Amino acid sequence: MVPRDGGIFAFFAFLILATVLFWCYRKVKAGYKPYFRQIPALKGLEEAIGRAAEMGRPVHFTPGSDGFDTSFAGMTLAATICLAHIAKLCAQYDVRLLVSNRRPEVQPLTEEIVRQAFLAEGKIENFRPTDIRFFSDDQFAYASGVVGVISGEQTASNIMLGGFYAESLMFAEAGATYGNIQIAGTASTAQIPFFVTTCDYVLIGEELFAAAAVLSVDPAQVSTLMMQDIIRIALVCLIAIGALAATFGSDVIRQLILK
Amino acid sequence: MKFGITVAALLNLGLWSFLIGDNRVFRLVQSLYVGAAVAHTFVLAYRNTLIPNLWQPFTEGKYVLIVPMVLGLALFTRVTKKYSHISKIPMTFIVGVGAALAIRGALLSDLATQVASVMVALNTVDNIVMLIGTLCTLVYFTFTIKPTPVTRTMSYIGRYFMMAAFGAAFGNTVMARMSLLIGRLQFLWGDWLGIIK
Amino acid sequence: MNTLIVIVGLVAGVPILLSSFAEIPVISDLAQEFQRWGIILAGFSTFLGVLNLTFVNANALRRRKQAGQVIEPVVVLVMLWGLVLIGVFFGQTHPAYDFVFENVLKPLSASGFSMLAFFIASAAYRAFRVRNVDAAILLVCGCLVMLANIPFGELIWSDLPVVSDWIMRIINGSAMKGIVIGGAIGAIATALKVIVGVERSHLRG
Amino acid sequence: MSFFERLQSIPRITIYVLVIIVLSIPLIFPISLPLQVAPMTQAVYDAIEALEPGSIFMLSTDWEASTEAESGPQTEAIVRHVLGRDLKLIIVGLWPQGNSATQQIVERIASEMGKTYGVDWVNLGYKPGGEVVLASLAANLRELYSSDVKGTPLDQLEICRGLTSAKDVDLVCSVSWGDPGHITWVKMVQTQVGVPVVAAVTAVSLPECAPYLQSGQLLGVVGGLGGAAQYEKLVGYAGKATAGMGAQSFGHILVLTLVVLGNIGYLATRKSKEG
Repeated sequence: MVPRDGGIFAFFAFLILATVLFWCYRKVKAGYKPYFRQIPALKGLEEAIGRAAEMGRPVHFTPGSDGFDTSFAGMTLAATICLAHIAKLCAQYDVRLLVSNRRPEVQPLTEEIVRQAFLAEGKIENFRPTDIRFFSDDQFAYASGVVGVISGEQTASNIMLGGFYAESLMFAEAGATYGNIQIAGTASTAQIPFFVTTCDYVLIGEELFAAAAVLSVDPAQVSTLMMQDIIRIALVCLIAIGALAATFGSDVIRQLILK
Repeated sequence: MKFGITVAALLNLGLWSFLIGDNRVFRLVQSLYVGAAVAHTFVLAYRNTLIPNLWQPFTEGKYVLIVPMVLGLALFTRVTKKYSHISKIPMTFIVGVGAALAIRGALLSDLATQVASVMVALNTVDNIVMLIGTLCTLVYFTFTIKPTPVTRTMSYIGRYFMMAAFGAAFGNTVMARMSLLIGRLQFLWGDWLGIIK
Repeated sequence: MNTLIVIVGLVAGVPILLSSFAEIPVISDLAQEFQRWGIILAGFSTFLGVLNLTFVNANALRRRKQAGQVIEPVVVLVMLWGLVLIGVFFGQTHPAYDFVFENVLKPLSASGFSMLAFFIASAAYRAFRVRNVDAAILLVCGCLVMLANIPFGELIWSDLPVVSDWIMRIINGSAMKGIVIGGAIGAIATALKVIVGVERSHLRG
Repeated sequence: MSFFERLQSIPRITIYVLVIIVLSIPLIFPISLPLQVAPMTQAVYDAIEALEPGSIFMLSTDWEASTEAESGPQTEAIVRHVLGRDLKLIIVGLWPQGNSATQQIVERIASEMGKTYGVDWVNLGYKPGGEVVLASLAANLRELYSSDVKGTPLDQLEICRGLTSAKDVDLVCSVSWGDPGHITWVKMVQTQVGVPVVAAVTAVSLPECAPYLQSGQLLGVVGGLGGAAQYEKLVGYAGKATAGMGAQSFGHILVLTLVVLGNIGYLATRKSKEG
């Protein structure tokens, strides 16, 4: 058994992360309710769907370009969790919810989530499977499909959560043109600028995951958030100490991390 | 003027007709594209992966490959209503492999190397700003820890660093998109019409 | 079924995870084999794309209300299966395949994306406003970078490339570092939950 | 409608037409502009220059034809440099269309430069799976790639004789438009087996490269069409990228003008509303 380069640090870092995660999970399972920072975009969801109800127009939602097989799977997951909440609100307000998918494997999942939400609210008769659409695996065909929905169905609100690529600009522009309230959330750093400049509310990067955790009230999600915060603050301290040590000529901490 | 180039140019213009509004020509051209793109991805995967990495070694006696073959075929149950639950097994396999690799990449590259690379001697303005920016951005993304005056200030600074970064990203994206259109105009004016040499 | 799924997830993930830390005789070989299976399954899933597109368009044909709605699904299906069959039996070098790749797929792919130049120009005009401090910082940095990347920028202010380079390297670099490091923690947590089977919403539906 | 309100309501189509006109003028009537080579572009050139003739250079085609305008000229400039230096060019790919397009580009350059397929360059083809492909490549390259894109077994190709594992690769260049792409190479190959990686990315992906450039995980980056033009200058020819630089400048000025116009209108109407 030969450790790889960097394998020793990786192993201990992994152990620490896993232990903290397990500890947080146990704590949340036992009923611990952590403090949650306010996320304005979540309030925005209610506003967006409420306005659609007033106007009697549909809400559009898309879980982005990613599926569950890429490194961005987490975004899709968060998007589907938020979708459950959005679908619930839509069912309550009697708003038609249009969902556009790019990934064939996400399509049945979104359909099931919306169906469950409408069922739980006793509004299953308002659920139309044809409103949950799959356009194409192809980026541009998907993009123009979404633009078509926003323009053709005269949506009142446009909600875009998940992993996005170049198509983000087209969606946001279409939504803006037709006067939609727009809410977006993604950790695709290249696309955040467009959302910041065109949307009413934006979940920047990990705010998307945080929103999902808040909405799901699922111990697995909440404990992940707690664990991340603990590790993050620990890293901030570690980096600060490491940098101070480097300033005074000691490279020990750096070397340890690269072991 | 080659026939193929004219076809390509006309299809290009057909797609751009979307700029005026969604229309029949656009949808037709787009249908061509969608069919071709999905087919091309599969053909390459078939010729470069399924044949050399699955079929050839299998026929040469590596019978353990029957497992991914069955898993792969099970993936197709997804398009049926009745048996789609079977596809959960290969899906779990794909996601499991991907998750393990994600941990590997995150630990060694993004955690170890990136963290170590910020631990620089604070003897230049660049290094100090770099450290402040990284730490404040990290603090911005804490959600379950009650803010203190220090973390609140850091969080604000972090947000401004990010907005500057997003500004840079916007500028770069404008550049990139202009380049893509320049490429098409070079094709239309040059390769097709011969106006530019 | 549920137990089976947990087992499959563990079996797929754990060897690869362990072999990330060290070369362990049997486990590392197993990890390599599983990675190759992963690629094979990715290959199969490209055919899932073909199947999905086929079903979607076949359904569109079945549900059509007017005769005019026939054309697009038929075009998709003919293109899709024509290219698949030629590609599978004759390969990419077949003249028909080559023609489609060179004169249909490649130019359309490029043309589609090039439309973003139009959209970005119009979005820059319509949406890029100094609404608040965030947007102001975004605007100033964006414009500086754009200006610095053309020779005219230097004529306006000779230090512009230096400033832009500093924004890209230091300001953007440090914010990106924070995002990358934070993202790594999240990615590990999520992936870990996937492997042990706590996180399974992706298997719904 | 006041002047400022009108300033805020230029129709969409007018902007589109403006874009075409403004970009076309410098293409049809070329202007020559001074070009400065950025340090990160120079770093890619230097990394290739530092390789001994006969070294193995792996080019990964991690783009789709969508970004051909950027990735194509980048590929061409780098391939000209690599083949000119008598390096062994091995092509792999994480995206399908980029791989087929690269095949055509290299075929053209190779026949111009008198280079032979199978001796001077080879295409091992696209494989689906992104990071799984690269993890597998890092672990056991020969098991992953048993034949080239034409189906010829690697053992029969002269160029592949010195290539037994990922460690034999002297430099990787990922011509990338996103993910999976250059960052995947860093995470799955550079960090794992220590093969140096450079990248040629679309301008969109450039900001994400900064942390990896700072940490040395990416040795250098050719960014966008501008980077391609700089690389053309380094290699010593003026190709499509150089020809596009005038239009690029005009395009930026147009967008900047639009931003300024829109904002003047916005600020003026906001002030009058507040007043």
